[in-house]
Amino acid sequence: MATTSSTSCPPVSREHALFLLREMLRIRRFEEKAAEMYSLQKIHGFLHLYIGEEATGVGTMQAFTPQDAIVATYREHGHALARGIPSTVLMAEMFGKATGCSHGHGGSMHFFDASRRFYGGYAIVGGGLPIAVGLALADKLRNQLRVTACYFGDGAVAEGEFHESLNLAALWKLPVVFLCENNLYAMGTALVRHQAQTDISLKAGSYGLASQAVDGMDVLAVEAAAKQAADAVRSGNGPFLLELRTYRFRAHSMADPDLYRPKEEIEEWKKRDPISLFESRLREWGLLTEADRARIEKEVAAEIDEAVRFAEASPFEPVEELLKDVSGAVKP
Amino acid sequence: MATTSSTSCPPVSREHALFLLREMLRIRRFEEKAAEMYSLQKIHGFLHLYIGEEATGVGTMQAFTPQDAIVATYREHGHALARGIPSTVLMAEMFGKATGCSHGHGGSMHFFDASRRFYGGYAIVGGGLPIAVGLALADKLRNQLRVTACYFGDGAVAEGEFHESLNLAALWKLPVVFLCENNLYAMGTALVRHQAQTDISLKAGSYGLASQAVDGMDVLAVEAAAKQAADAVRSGNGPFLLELRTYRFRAHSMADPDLYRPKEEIEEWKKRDPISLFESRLREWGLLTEADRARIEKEVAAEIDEAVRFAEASPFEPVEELLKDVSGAVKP
Amino acid sequence: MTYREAVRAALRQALRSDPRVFLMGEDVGRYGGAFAVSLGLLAEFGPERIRDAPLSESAFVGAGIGAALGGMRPIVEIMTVNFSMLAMDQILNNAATLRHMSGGQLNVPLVVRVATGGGRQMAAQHSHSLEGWYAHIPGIKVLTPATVADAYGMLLAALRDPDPVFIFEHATLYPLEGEVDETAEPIDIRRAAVRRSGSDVTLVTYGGTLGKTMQAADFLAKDGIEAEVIDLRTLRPLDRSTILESIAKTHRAVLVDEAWRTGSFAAEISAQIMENAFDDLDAPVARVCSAEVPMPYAKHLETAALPKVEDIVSAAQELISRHG
Amino acid sequence: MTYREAVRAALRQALRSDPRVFLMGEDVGRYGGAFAVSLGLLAEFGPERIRDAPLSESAFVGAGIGAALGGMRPIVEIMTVNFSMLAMDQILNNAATLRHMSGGQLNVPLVVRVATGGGRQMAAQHSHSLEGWYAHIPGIKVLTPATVADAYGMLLAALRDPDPVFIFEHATLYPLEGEVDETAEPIDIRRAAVRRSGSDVTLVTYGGTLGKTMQAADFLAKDGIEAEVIDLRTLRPLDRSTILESIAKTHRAVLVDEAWRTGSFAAEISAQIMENAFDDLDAPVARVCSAEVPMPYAKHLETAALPKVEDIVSAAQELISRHG
Ligand SMILES: Cc1ncc(C[n+]2csc(CCOP(=O)(O)OP(=O)(O)O)c2C)c(N)n1
Ligand SMILES: Cc1ncc(C[n+]2csc(CCOP(=O)(O)OP(=O)(O)O)c2C)c(N)n1
Ligand SMILES: [Mg+2]
Ligand SMILES: [Mg+2]
Repeated sequence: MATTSSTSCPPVSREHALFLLREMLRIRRFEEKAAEMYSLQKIHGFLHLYIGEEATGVGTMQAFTPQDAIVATYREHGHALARGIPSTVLMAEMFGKATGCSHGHGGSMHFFDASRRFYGGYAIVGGGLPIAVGLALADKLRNQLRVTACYFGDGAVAEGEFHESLNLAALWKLPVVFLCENNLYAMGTALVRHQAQTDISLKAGSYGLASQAVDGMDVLAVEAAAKQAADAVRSGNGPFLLELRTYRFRAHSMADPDLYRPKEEIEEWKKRDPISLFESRLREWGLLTEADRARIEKEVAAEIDEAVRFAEASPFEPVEELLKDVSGAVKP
Repeated sequence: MATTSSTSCPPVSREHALFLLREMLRIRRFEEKAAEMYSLQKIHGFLHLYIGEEATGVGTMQAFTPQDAIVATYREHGHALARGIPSTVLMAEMFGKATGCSHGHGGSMHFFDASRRFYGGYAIVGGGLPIAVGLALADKLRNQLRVTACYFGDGAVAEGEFHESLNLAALWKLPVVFLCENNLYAMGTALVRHQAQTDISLKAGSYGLASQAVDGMDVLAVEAAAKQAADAVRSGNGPFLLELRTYRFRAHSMADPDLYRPKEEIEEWKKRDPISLFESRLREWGLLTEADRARIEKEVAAEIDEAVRFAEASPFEPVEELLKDVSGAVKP
Repeated sequence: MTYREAVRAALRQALRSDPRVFLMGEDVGRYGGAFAVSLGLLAEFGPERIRDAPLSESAFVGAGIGAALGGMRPIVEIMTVNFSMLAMDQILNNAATLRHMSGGQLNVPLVVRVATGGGRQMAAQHSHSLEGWYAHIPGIKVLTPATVADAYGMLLAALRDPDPVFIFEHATLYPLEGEVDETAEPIDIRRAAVRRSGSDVTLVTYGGTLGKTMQAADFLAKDGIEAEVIDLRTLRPLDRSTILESIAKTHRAVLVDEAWRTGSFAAEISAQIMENAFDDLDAPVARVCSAEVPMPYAKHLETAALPKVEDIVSAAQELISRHG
Repeated sequence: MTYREAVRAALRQALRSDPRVFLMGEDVGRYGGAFAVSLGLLAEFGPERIRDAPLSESAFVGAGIGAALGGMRPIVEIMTVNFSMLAMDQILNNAATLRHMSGGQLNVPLVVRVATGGGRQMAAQHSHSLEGWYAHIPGIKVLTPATVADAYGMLLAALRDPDPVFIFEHATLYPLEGEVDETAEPIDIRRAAVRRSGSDVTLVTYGGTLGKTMQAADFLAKDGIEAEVIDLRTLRPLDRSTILESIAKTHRAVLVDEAWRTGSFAAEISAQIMENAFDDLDAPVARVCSAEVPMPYAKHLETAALPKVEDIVSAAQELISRHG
């Protein structure tokens, strides 16, 4: 499993380091606020938080350009933020407002932003993989040199669509980067209880695919591995399976009493909190001062407050438009 | 890939050798007759012949006892015969008669015989695998020491149900022997065009399963490999994946013009006809005389003629009974 | 007890009384069930009989079919009806056909529990009502318990059936409070229930919309309109006679179904009334169904998409006024 | 040309005129299509655009959705409607919902061709008619071309639609002979077609049963009963007005649908007639559908299970005699 060995000379520029830290903090604070808004009943339905997994979303997203496509799951807040979708329209979406990134039709599980090639937001586990294969097929058929990033969890690996999609993408040498965020649980079911073979990266062998596993708590290791994977895919060698070994600090969703895993396990993992881990690295390397930290925290807080203000102030879609987006008109 | 090295001293008794030869011949002649009956329009619908693959069905079936369960596909005539279902009721089934093994409801693709634990006859590719997993689960839950043999083709390996079923069986250590009859084609699609990784036995690794590939044209090698696989499963180590490398000499079905493969390829494979291959071996070993051969041929011909006579003479199910087998009565 | 507790009590009762029974599905064990239905059962019955399955709907529903063929009495849980699409091949092509394809040699005593319906802002991949699709399939039975007593009784009745039985539990019903008589006679799942009798109009519904329909009936009563409310309980086989008897009396019917209107099961009921009670009708049978839109997340939109009490009331009033 | 050749001609026309169009499915290339529909296209357009897919219905239908999102115009072939159950998740949960879930940002211009229906002794896993299920789904369109001209024209019309369009080709129609005017105006898929006009009874059908229905109409004519025959052509969206106009004239209707009776699309049509033409009706609307049994293999049983010309004739006669 790839990690960055802590060296004395920093492997990253101060500017980029602070950018990565800020991105992770934006996600952390956004999710904390979302949880708060859920308890205030501003947000309803299912809410799946990304807290603990920030390094995987932020690190991998550095490997993709605006021309690339992103396919994610219902646990996609972090990916949407890292992709550059404003936190305002994401919060508004969860508030069910017309200004939301999906006009309030999708909620927490179904974020979309066509302008940023963020193709959702899929809440049927495994359901996004064939979509990603198709997006990549479209690019291949038009010789467009861009890739599709496909995020999914360890639980999705058990679904038939995982198998069919990896075979199809490999068989047709399609430019897909498969990104498995292995947080060791599918809802309440531990990896060992849903996979006969728990090494997910190893499953690439069934499709003759290149793969790698990386420490998902180490944002620099994730970024490096994702860039290697994306480069391999861009070079036309077909898809790549990258397994990101991480952990969710919160329950599966706000509805989850979290009875299925020992508190000690959670505490152990929290010692490897991707944000504090990165911060201490940066301090070691002298790239982060208390002032930086305070400033970033302050700016992020302001952004999140603005997101809530925007969401609150936004209008609902008129109920008359209920049927507006079911079918389109035939263009002549 | 396992094969039997031709040795001077025979690795098999004369009696068993002649039994295996007879079983393969029964299938060959049954299928030839079925093709004839199809052209005479006694048999309708889809008809998928097993000609060329006799060694895989006959060889593997030697590893299973009457207590074991069998799950097969729409190309199941050979398995049904090797399992001991009389050729009479099989031919009658294809004639659509009430005396057929499925009372004329199933036809060529849906042979059933509950008394012999022959659970069908599945015509949705991959659809039989979960059923086999469930039969094995029932045995495991009742600590019954028997196995389920699950036959499927190379094409089924691309289906999600293959992946889900192998993971489930491996995860729960269920007594299933997965038997992949790899005849290099899924209908008109060659293995290389439907599998990114064409070594099917290798895919067992994704599930931590034991597996082996065997020369499916060598009935003794198949028998030996199947017995090893079944023994491993009986010992409680969970499922086993056995890949049988074979070839179909006829088109996919009677409806197939067979345009997708070179005639030379077919001719090459016919040189490895499992029956003539085995016959010449037996002659080498002095286990087969011309008289034996003639006698067996004669007996088999008589059996097949009787099957047709029986099918012809049998009645149709009364049309009044159309709805009889849709639902059963609640037992008090 | 609640609807949730009633299902759990029935599960416990079945698991205790029949060693062939086991529960299998995603997160039914350690998690306790996505809707906490099976909470505590793992501790009592262990992981072999309260079996957490991987995310493999097709395989574990198919395994349920196979285990039923093998002599067990599996209860499979599918977390949400939308996910059951992944198992539709096993359901339509295997579970429903095996008895017939085998010439009656095999039968599949499988019970599948599926959470269904909208109203919780779960949006377009978690909120639909596809019971009507299932009711189209010969060879299976489709139960839609709408009360706490039925949640208990129909599950036990389903386990006595020799063929596949699908039980749709509307997710909004789980917290519903009600009475269960665990000593009562087994329910006859072939009979619909008249939940309220009346002489002016027949309201036919099932599952999650029974509550709204009863409220509508109360509201109509204030208007002096006495509505009879029929809870179908079972969509397949359908108890047509109870519907026809009521219409012979009221001469009017409103069908309430949370499914999308076009191709809803309500259409089938309307057609059967047309075919069997045409001359009894004083007015055309009306339907109150969901708007034809994938379920929106926003509360006001979801509410607008689902059948409302007012819709039922005005449909009934309309029938009575138009054809007085 | 034949129905098969008409579909092929439309495919060729689409592939030639629009570089975004490609055909994907099992054995569409080297094999030439399970029903020989795409025979010869591989040679003309090559393996990138005539794309043989592995046995992975869910993945290649989903890939069609993704490719459509990516700006292509995929035509996906599913060999037989029973196999489409394996792709039902992608169809119901993704193809039909993406436009709405995304707030109208996305649309899925995907065409899926599916062979459907019985009558060829293919038994219980290859013979059903599930078009009615598809017609229940908001967000998609469901076409059922019944003539050679429609087999050609409706496929081209489908490719102009911005949303998913499912085309059901009844497998018994492929050898059907008929005329195609390749220069004709594009078909308006929103309109049903009156295939025969008459004043005594309306026969409503679609797809594979149009032939039987026309025969029944000829037979009735010998009896002096003039039947009007409506070919729905498109189940979703449904052209209700054409049906209602006819019933305003004939006051009677028989609906012919090869699906299992309970929950058939015919039920929806009956319900809509009930709701919109109740006062026009001189007799209850009748349905002629398939028996509720997984399709048997034996010819005599399959014939008994499917709608027959005599059934249509006697249903019509019955309506006219009973309520003269
Ligand atoms: C097909 C399907 N089955 C079940 C569910 C219910 N469900 C939602 S998330 C989830 C667990 C998924 O785990 P994983 O893929 O590891 O993603 P994670 O939630 O851990 O990020 C389950 C079972 C679903 N949404 N879709
Ligand atoms: C789910 C499904 N898709 C497609 C088909 C059509 N079909 C029938 S057999 C077949 C090829 C199967 O190949 P393989 O599994 O290798 O078995 P073989 O016929 O070679 O024995 C196909 C595509 C089907 N029956 N089921
Ligand atoms: Mg996980
Ligand atoms: Mg094959």
